[in-house]
Amino acid sequence: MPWVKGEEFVDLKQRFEGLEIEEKPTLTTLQVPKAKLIDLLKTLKEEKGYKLFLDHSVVDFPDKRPRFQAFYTLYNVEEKKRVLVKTWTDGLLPSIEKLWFAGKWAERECYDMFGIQYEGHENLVRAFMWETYQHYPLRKDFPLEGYATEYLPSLNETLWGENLQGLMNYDRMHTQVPTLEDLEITERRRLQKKAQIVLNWGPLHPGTHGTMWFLFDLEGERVYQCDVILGQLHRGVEKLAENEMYNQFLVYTDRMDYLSALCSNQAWVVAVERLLGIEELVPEKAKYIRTMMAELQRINSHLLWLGAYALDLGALTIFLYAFKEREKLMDIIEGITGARLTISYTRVGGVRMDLPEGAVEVIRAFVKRFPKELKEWETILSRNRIWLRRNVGVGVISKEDVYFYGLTGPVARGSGVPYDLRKFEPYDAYGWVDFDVPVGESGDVYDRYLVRLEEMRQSLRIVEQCLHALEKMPKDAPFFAESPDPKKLKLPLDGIGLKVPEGEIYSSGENPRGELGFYIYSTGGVKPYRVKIRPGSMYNLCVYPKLMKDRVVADAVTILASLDPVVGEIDR
Amino acid sequence: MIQWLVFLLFSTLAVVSGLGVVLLSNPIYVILALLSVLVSVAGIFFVAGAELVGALQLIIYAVAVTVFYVFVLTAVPWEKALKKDPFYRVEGLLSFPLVLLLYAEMLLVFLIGVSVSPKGQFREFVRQFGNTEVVGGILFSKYFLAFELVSLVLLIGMIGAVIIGRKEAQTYEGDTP
Amino acid sequence: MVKKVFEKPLSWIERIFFLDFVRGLSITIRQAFRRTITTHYPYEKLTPPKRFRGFFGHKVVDGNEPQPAFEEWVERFKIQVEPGKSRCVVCMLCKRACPVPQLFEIEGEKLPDGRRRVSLFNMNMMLCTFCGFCVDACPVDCLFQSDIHETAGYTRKDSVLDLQTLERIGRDWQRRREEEPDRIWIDDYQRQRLWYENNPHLPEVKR
Amino acid sequence: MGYMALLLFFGVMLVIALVFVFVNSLLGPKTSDALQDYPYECGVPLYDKSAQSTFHQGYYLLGLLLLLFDIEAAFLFPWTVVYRYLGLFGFVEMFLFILILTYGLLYAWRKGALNWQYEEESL
Amino acid sequence: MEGLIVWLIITLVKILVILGIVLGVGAYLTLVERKVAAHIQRRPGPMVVGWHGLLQPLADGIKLLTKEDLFPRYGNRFLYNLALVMALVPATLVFAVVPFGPEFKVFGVEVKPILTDVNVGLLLVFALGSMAVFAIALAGWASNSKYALIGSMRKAGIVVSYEVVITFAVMGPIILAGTLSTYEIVQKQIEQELWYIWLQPLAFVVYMFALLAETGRVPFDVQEAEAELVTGFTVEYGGMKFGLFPLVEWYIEVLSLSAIAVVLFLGGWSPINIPFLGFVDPLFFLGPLSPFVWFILKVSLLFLFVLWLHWTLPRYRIDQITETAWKVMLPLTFVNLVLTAVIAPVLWG
Repeated sequence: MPWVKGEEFVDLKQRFEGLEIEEKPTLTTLQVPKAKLIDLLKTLKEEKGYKLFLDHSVVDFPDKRPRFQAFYTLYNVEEKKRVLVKTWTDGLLPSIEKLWFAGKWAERECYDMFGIQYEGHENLVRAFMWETYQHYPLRKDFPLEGYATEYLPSLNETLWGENLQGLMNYDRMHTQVPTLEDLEITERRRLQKKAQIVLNWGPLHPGTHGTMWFLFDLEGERVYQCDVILGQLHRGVEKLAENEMYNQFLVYTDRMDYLSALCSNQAWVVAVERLLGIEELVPEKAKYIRTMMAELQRINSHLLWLGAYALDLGALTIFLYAFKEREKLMDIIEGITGARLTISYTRVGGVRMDLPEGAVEVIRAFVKRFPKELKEWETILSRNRIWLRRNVGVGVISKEDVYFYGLTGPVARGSGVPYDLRKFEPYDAYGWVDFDVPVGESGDVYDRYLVRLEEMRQSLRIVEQCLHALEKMPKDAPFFAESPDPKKLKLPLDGIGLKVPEGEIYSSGENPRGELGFYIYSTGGVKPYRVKIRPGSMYNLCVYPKLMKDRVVADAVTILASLDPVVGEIDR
Repeated sequence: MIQWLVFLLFSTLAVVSGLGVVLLSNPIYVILALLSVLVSVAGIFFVAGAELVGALQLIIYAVAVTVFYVFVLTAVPWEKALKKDPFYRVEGLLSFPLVLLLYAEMLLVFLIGVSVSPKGQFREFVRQFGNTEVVGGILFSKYFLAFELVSLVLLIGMIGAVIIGRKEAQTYEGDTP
Repeated sequence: MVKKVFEKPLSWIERIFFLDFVRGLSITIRQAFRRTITTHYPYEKLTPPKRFRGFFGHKVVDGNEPQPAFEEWVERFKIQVEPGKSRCVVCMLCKRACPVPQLFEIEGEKLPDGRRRVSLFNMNMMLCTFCGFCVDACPVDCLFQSDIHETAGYTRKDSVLDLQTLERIGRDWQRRREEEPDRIWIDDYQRQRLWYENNPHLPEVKR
Repeated sequence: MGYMALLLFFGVMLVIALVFVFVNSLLGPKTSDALQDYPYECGVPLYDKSAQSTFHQGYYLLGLLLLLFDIEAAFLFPWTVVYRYLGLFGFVEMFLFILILTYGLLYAWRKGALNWQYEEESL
Repeated sequence: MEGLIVWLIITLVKILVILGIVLGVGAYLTLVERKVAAHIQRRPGPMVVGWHGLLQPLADGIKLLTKEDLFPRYGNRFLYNLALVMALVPATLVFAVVPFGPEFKVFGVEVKPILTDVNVGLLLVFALGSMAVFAIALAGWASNSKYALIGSMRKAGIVVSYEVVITFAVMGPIILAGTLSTYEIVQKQIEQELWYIWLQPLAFVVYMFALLAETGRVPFDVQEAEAELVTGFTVEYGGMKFGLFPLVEWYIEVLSLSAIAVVLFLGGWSPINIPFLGFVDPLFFLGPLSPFVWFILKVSLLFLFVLWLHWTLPRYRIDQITETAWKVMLPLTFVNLVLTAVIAPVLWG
């Protein structure tokens, strides 16, 4: 298990009064009083080697005093160990932005969603909502259907559905929407003009890969300062998770990182299985199928990245070539799971359906053909002088930056940090297959490009091994876990009444865009009490303003595309 | 006859747009008027048969000089300019005597030139060889020293431009808040 | 385990003779003379695979029900079985399994002989996520997802499937695709253009 | 006479261009929407209402260099035409001319005048 | 007086022909471009309007003509419209000095298939060609959009840089020909039985780069880089106004500059040239039409080459473009000039 053993911290007990070490099968926590928090985190970072910041958030207990339980997840890349630091507060916390920049964004999110104030945070503005928004949506006392202050304009009209009162009941849905004035206030709050022109780059812009809103303060074409306004696609997935059953939440993981839905599904399902303690029960076939599908999805996602990246740099044709291969993958995924984008294929305990007839042959055909195509694109791009000049030396991220900004996934690997959860913490069949972790050297955009291309090759290797294993299995091997004691633990395919014991877990999967982590706090029952999602894209994006400083506008697309964020995952 | 009409057209255009250069307040219109002047003058050159000078007028003045002005345009304080605030008024007044001096010099050169220059000598050459060839022939034989000196002048101009431009750019960088 | 990625810098010969451009250009020109691979959408349509999760339908009673589950559930809920009508037993399991239960509106009615029958089964497709949980939950293999994917309509009302529509989709499905084997795709002909793009001699496609 | 044709062509093209300018307002529909003439800036409120403000570009020196090199070219064009008759003398003349100006180019290069917009060291 | 009328008629006919090329062929080149792009990307391209989309430009034209006339708020309407005029007129005027073929006789009148064969033709080409920069600068400024402003300023920077390069690049062929008239340059190449590309490969490469840069084709399409600037300086233009800018930039200018390239380097209307052996004309059976066909063939091949590049390469960044111009291209043209000056006397004997 990747969690650190409790005895390693015994020496800290003398230095920090009130430190409680708790070791559970699912995670290891250190609990300190608020006053000692910063000291402890600093010690962990500088002495114990827990340099990589993963996540920070808050769990709300409206009946308890102090009300909020905050947690910080840290990772030790050298020793491959993880620890969770906890503290209790009543609405005021010290800021960790000096220790980890990524903490700044996490704190902004907590301020936005829970109303926690942070001492020493130099720019405590809302993360997702607009500045004039009054409420704190993730608090438990925020009603699920919202406050009935304003209606969505599109739902106001009753013209087309008036006869269907029961189904078209929009009275239950109240959503406040920002007006133009609200947006203007937000805009001016986020960025104080220091140079000549402030350019709104996004949200409706072809180069931003979704609805992201960047503000560039331009001095000529040079970006003097840059800020991001998130939340254009905010849907409150974490709030929804608290009100859905464990299996039902699977549907929302599709819609977070919609380009790699299968990987997100897998990460969520593995997290719930670990919380239930049934990871070993899942049949081998299901694990192989999940791994194979996730890797196909990873290729799919990287293909879209490659196409969009080349498109951003002006090579339009590569986009179509990449989409040609992507279409084949879509065909495969559609034939196996029944959907192309929002897949919902995995289930707690296995997969929804066995592989259909002919799937293995088709995937084999794809695997055979794909390296040739990849080679062709590389011939067009990798050694093209224009491509090199646009990429080499642009957007350099150092190793220290990786830890400071909490970067994961190909972005971290491009800078030479071999952080890959498939190796460090193998889930499903990743422990049984053989593959390499590609890392870059200088950490510029070009290295990230090469890392992703190599990752596609490695994914193909994994797919091949999975296919080999699957072919050897008997046709009627089970693809869904048998519950050992159906009275105690129900494991139906549709997940109705999947009861989860009390407990908490932080479990993560390696998404194409970085680590997708789920912190699940369960108080027992069919629904989680709190789910915190660690979106890889969001923490990868938080390095963007730093990279954009003093670059020209033309580099904005290069750097952004190399970080490869997906707004669905950032905003959740 | 037609040439006369065309000359009239171009000269009227030149004079009118010249007035525009002086009278218009929006800098961008001024530049357009200047462009119009330069193109009309080039037209007059073409009418007069001085093709090379006309073409060079187009290339150097109508394109290079005006493009440079377009660049300068981006540094104009637009709030002032559009409000028609009279800025650089003192400088304008100061430049007036200099302009008079320039005109006097041009008149002098013209008068002396007319008396000194060979009359009608080149017309036959021009008809026979063409404009460019005659200019080239004279420039590179009789006035070759002047030609080489021009390169030095250009060099000095380039160095001066770089020095002044860079200096300004640096102070500008410092000025930005 | 850890693999360093790198590319050699461009050599001078490559730089002077534009070999990098020439290689790229040769690839694109070769592609230009190959066959096109697109499907001309409104004129040609792909048939979705059998597992495709499209609009919903109700399978009707035709003698192929999953036994003995169907008998058990019919007895449990005392359902009036009519051949040619929906197999629904009004168990509400689909509504329970749904992440957005508001989209279902299900009512049963009591017949004079004491047995029951489904009288109202509305699904509001505007709220649907097409996840298929309800299909997994259905104990009698009644609710299913068909291959209908062109679902746009002009009014919100168009997106509500009522019982008649569901049954119609179900009958249509049972007539067309019920017997199909569970293969990855069936209409392999249209997809051949994409899958066997360079091969003039297409391999035999298993049907 | 050749230039008269050019003038004629200019007049014809001017008319056609004017037609293109006004054809849309004649043939197109006229709708009224509050935000339809809003300048494009990704669909959010404009931070600066006017984009016609000062725009810093460090490359106006290139404009000056264009001017200088155009003057140089103006001298070289007559030379290229008569080079045939000038012989070695003409070659030496031109060579010196270009040499001196190449020095100017190198000077501008070294001083960073050829760089675009920003100098790395000033950042 | 009669001579004047004959001249007028001939000139008007020539103008009509050029107009046909500019507007008709220019419009149809959009279809060519779309088809080429589509097939490179394994698509069929426009297929619906007419046989294989042959009527597509017409449909596009009608659509553009009947769009609503929009004008951006806070903009300057006069300059906004003037930019359009200034874009279209100089770009088409370049065709006035393009020789389409050798002299021929119709009804006893000698006709040169060139609108004006003037002594300084080439200078006019560059003067008029670079006038486009004003149009683009005005378009960017007048539409009051920041994207448009950035795009237009980029274009101004490019034109400024490549104007110098293109002027120096064409000096080599001029030395060899000893004239600035486009018609005579072709005739000189036919007389010397040598395309100048064989002596001026360096100048040709530089010229092609400058062509791509001045017309804003990939890899130099930074002024409308859709991923960065949406469509750059045309972002606020709609309807036919929007249609004209790409027409001028991507089609008319590419055509005129390719025609000049053919004149300077590829021997104009002469058939295939094998260096030091002479001309070989596989199209001899066309008789007097053959030169025209050759000219059109060469121009269209160059145009197709530009398209091919466009749909293969990524794009440079703006600073790299200008720096390449000043630091690589310009010294190369100097070298080429000196080399040509050395070689040219050998050619003349």
